[in-house]
Amino acid sequence: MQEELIRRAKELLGDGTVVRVMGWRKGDLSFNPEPALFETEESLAEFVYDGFCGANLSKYMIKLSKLEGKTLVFLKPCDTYSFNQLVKEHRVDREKAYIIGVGCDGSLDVDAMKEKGAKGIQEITEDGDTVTVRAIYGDKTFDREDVILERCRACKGGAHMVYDELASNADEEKPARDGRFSLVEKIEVMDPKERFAFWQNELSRCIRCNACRNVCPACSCIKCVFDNDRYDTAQKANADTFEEQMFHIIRAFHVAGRCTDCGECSRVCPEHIPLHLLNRKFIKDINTFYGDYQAGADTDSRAPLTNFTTEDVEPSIVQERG
Amino acid sequence: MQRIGVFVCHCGTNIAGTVDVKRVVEAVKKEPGVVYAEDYQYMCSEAGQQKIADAVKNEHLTGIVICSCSPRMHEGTFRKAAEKAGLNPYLVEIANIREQCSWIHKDMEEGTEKAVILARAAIAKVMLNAPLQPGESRVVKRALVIGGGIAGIQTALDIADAGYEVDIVEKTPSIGGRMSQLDKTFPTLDCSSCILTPKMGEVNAHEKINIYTYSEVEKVSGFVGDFSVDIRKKARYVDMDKCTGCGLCQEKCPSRKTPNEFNRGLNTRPAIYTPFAQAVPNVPVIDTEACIKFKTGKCGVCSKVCAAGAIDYTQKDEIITREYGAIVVATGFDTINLDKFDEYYYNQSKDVITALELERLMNAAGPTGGNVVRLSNGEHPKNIVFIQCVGSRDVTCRGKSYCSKICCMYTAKQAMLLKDHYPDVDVHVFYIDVRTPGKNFDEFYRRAVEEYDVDYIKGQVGKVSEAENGRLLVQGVDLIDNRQIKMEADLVVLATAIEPNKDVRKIATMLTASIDNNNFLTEAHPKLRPVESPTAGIFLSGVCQGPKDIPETVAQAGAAAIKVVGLLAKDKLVTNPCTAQSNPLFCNGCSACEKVCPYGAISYEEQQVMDGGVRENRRVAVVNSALCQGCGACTVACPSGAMDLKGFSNRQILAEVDAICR
Amino acid sequence: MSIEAKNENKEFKPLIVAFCCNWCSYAGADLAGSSRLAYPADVKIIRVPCSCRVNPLFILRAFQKGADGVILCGCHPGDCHYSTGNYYARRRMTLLFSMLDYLGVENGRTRVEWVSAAEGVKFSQTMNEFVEKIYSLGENVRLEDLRCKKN
Amino acid sequence: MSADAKLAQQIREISGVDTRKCMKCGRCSASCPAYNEMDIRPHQFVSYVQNGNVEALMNSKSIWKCLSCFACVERCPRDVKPAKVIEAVRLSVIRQRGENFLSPDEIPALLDDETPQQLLASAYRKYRK
Amino acid sequence: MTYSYFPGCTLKNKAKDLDFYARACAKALGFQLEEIPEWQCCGAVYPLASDEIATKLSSVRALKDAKAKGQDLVTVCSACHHVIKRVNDDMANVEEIRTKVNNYMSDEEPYNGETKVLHYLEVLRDVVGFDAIKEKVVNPLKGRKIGAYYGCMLLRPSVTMQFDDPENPSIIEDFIRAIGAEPVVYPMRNECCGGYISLKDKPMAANMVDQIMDSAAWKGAQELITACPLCMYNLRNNGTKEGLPVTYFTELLAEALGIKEEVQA
Repeated sequence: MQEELIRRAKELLGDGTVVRVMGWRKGDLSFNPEPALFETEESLAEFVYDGFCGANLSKYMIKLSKLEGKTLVFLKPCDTYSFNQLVKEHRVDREKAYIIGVGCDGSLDVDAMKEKGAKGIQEITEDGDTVTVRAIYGDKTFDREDVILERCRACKGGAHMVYDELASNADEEKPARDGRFSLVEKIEVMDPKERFAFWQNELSRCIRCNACRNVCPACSCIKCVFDNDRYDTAQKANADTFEEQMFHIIRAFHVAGRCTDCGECSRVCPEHIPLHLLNRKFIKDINTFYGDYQAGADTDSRAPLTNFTTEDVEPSIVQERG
Repeated sequence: MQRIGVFVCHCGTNIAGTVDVKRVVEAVKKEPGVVYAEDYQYMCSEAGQQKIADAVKNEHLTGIVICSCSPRMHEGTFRKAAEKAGLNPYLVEIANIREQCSWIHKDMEEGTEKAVILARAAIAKVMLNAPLQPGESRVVKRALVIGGGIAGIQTALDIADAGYEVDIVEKTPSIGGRMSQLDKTFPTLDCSSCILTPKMGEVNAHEKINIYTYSEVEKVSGFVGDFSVDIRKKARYVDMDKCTGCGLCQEKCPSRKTPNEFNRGLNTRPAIYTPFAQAVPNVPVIDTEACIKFKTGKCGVCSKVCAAGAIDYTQKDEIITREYGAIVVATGFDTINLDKFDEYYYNQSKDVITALELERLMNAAGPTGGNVVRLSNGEHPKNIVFIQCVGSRDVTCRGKSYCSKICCMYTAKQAMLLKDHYPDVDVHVFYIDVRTPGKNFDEFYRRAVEEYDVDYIKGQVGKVSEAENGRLLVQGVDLIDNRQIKMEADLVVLATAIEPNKDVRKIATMLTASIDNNNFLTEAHPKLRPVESPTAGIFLSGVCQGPKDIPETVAQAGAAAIKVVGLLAKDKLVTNPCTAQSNPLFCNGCSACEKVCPYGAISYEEQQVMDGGVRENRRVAVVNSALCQGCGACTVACPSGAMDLKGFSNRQILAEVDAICR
Repeated sequence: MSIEAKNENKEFKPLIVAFCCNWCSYAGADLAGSSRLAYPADVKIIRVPCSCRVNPLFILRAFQKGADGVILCGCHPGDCHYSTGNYYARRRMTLLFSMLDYLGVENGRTRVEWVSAAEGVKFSQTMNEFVEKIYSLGENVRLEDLRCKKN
Repeated sequence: MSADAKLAQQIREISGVDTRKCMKCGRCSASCPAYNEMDIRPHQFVSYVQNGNVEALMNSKSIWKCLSCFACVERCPRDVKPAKVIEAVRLSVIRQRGENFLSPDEIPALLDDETPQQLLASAYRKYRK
Repeated sequence: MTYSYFPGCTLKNKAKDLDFYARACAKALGFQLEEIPEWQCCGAVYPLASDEIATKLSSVRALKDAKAKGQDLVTVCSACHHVIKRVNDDMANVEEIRTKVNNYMSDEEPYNGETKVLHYLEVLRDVVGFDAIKEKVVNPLKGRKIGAYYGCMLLRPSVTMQFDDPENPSIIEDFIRAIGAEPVVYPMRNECCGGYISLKDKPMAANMVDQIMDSAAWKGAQELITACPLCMYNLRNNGTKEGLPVTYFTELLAEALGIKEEVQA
């Protein structure tokens, strides 16, 4: 697959369709490829596409669409929702992107492998549904299904929402999976004290590294409200703890109705906080209260929070449903 | 460095009675930024305002806080005082320690503590206030009057006589309204159409007045001085220019079974009709639901008989968009539905009628040619019972909590006229109170009793039913004689409560004019601004604002007109400076703000932005401050905080929250 | 147990922030005042031009700074002075309240009520009810504790 | 508070009726089917309680004539519920004075073959506690 | 559809007809009445005073039983219906009464007026439908002129009872039409018959009964039907003259459905 993508990238660079390529490059370990920009055919030797290329490249297109010429970008099915959402918000220029939709069998989660006993990982190879780990303290073989990210278990399906061409592994027919809200529901049925304890346990670990904010394609403000001293919310300007304490709730609210549920926030969190469960709660509520809505499925529908009907539910529904 | 002055008003004992104003002064003096504080008997008085002016000069104040009544009361007064003293009027904040503190708390300790906190919040806010400059907007020299009854007619005439263009939009095929349905008017008993018809003619002929009948307001945008209104001119299917008003089409129309609205359904009318003989314009309309041609495609009699060739079955509704500087609502009233009052037998018997129906029966142009008869058998009634307050002063879900105001007088009028025309009838009136405030009103009512022998019974009716001889059986009570009455009657007349026209809610929503629980439009101030809506540029005329009789309606119509003239006479209006503004440095250009703006005040443009030394072209939001009304919806839609509202900025509101939660 | 029994907690003095839109609810509060319809002094009103001006952030800030309840009052749906502001406020608050509930911040501490300028009685009643509710809930779970584990 | 005022207050509490809401229109008395059997009439009950004259009501035969048919409640435009006031006075008489309009001894003589249980139950409830 | 059924004391005794016919007709019309076990008398009079708690308990017990089964509660007797419906309304809307009753009963799960209370006639109108009844009628009561006697308790106070227009009801007339007879509307059909005072004050009751009978007869009614055992007793026994015959509506329903003999047997 990887070879096919490299060959196609070289062709597009060669015939001048694009002037640069946004993709993934080998990292220092076999399981941490990183997003990278390739400007020459030679540099593409470092290009990689495997189960660890979970990173969503759409956000990079904000900056890249400001540059001269087209950029080739590889988007997995779920990444295309983010791209569309950015088009809707006028943040990326559709005309500046050449999109190759690549297929995805679910992104691998190295932490899951570690949890399942792989210690001192040296190399990981994929072969269909099997993932083999060569490690210092004993090799391991896993079913792919057991070591993919949580977000992929609730995959939105194989279809690309936007593309110029599809790679041969793209499977537009691949069905969506169920159970997207099962974890949210688990939290919902707790009593309030349990819920508070659950979130306290999670959120207290946050080290405010901003990785979630930086990776999130919806969190793409030129200047974050928390860095905006005109708002009196930025901790730096106002010596209190508001930002520190409210960051995640406000972040979730700001992306409500815009978050495509790509799951990058949770993937990059060094403290493994399930941040996407905040966003999914909003998605679930929006679907329940205002009808099903999938951010990024199109580029022209009105987002739920900039829309209304005169018959909307009253906020008291929150108390009434108990 | 901010220098804030705080002024605490006693408002006589209104505030000082429950708030220890001296302690408030001492407490606020300790607040950072406050350099001056004092209390005074009446801050809004000349002397109080002078104190503000002195302090601004002597203490070089950069902002002031007045702890007093609601800002809705005197914010304007204090802003003007500050301006006179050389301080930008928007550097004034009010802490509402009367309506929201002293008047609702009884305990001095509690009241004082809360007053201090409210003062602190205002101080925290004023520290962040910025001087604001109001902008200017244009005034379109044309007024719109919605409703063509006596209220709308009078308002339009008065505005037009002052030299301004006026359009009247009337929903029905003719102007005239309720007054055209009345027979005689109290307390002078002159004929209603005799005094109304000349006014209708005057409106029709006035070169400054343009009438859209059979038309409705469909959409309103804009703001005071500069409204844009879409008017739907419904298809009449009769060419207004060609029609001569001969009436032949109405005579020949074979579809004659539609209840006649003008006669309150007491008889029927043809499918092509003018509501009444003196209609203005005297051009009929075709009711497509009744018209055989429209229903089956066959007929066309009207077209055949029309010598002028005015019938045009292909006419379509037309949308006219016009600009106005002011809008007057004069949508009038209707009587309430009596379905929930079956004890009065109204829906069961033809001989139980509303007072408005009786007007039509008494009118020479009415369905019985002015003969008052029992509709069940055509006989003259011998015994007539009037029941007052049917649905009025009724706080249950059946009725209206208010007094309909006109019923006492029209009942006296109708009773008197009946006795006058038919000296042999007995007339009884069951009443709770007889309310006759007004010039020559009580004298009028007493004439009914003393000269015409109308029997006024203090008490009410419990039930009207059928008597064995086919008459009506009225069971009531006489509270003075302490006796239950069972009386046979031939005709029962119900003084049915009135309510605002059903369309008023829709219209008020379009105009963003506030409306009360009874669907009456709210005035800007119940005493001091009775003909203005709180929404600038919207004025109220007639019963849409509250029950009133004809003289009062005409007086209010004139008052509304002079307010409109006062507005239209201005060349420019000063606009509210508390508008939104977007900081291009923070703006993502995402369009969220534009989507929630009700005024279309936000647009986007490519701007060159210098950010951290880098020059960049960005798509950024721009607010048109002439259109922006300052609601703030955009500020919340904006994730980055680029959009903010002057006068109610994020920092200001957060400062208030912090001060209260300290 | 007495059949008259009801929970009462006299010690606790709640702090309640009420955001009121300038056109309807603030005027409704004024009417409550001029009609002398009492409600507890625990309620402090902040005037905003429209319910749609209230950023969820303001509400979170109030809770973070120690408020025990926050209520937002605006014009009735359909009656917004700015036509549509309260419809947006309604969606925003519905989602915010649901999220707070999800985080285990007891629901019932937040409320939205539509109060017209003519509803002085409703304003006063609403505030009385809300204060009573907050009394029955007692002191708030401190939102800031979400970030610091206490054991 | 005088004894009369206290009694009136008690009637207001038992009935749950705010007598101040009455606007003296008389629609209750106009509707009452037992009006002619009563010495003090439904609208007067409301007024008497408002004026603190409960004693007269307690001695009135009207309290045994009210049929609890709710015609007065149904048609009252002010939601005053005169039937509840009358019931409260009746209950006060029964509770405070132990007075019975119906004594158990006289019941057998009043019965016939068809007297439904409902009538007995209601008679007991209406006339004594 | 199965309903919780509250027959009430009179239906177990003097008004057995009303009960038997109601059950048999329900079966014929395709719904079940499941008698609430160990029901207690509703008290026959709705406790009007706001401080009466104990007298509301039997109604609440019945309501709770229906709630536990997830069934609507059906009554035939007008008085039981009146009492139970109003108590239910108190439990739903009057906090003081709800608190006191729940404290008194001290059950785990408080009752807050969740049960829907229906009169048998409402089931016929809203669930079965009069049109459906018409189709099942095998023995239409052709030519019979029947006056509906509503009385007070089904209709008033209408805010709570929500049964029909209190001043101009039509449900029983529609019922009469459904069973093939001709309804006769007369002015006194929703006036009180004086049932409550009929034990102690026969002359007053007599006067009221006479007025009703006269009114119905004048309008051409040949017989009356009612849903209330007390009205039935009073109308039948306490007038001064030979009045019209009075029957329970369920009896005529059974007759029209052709199951009357079966029930009598």
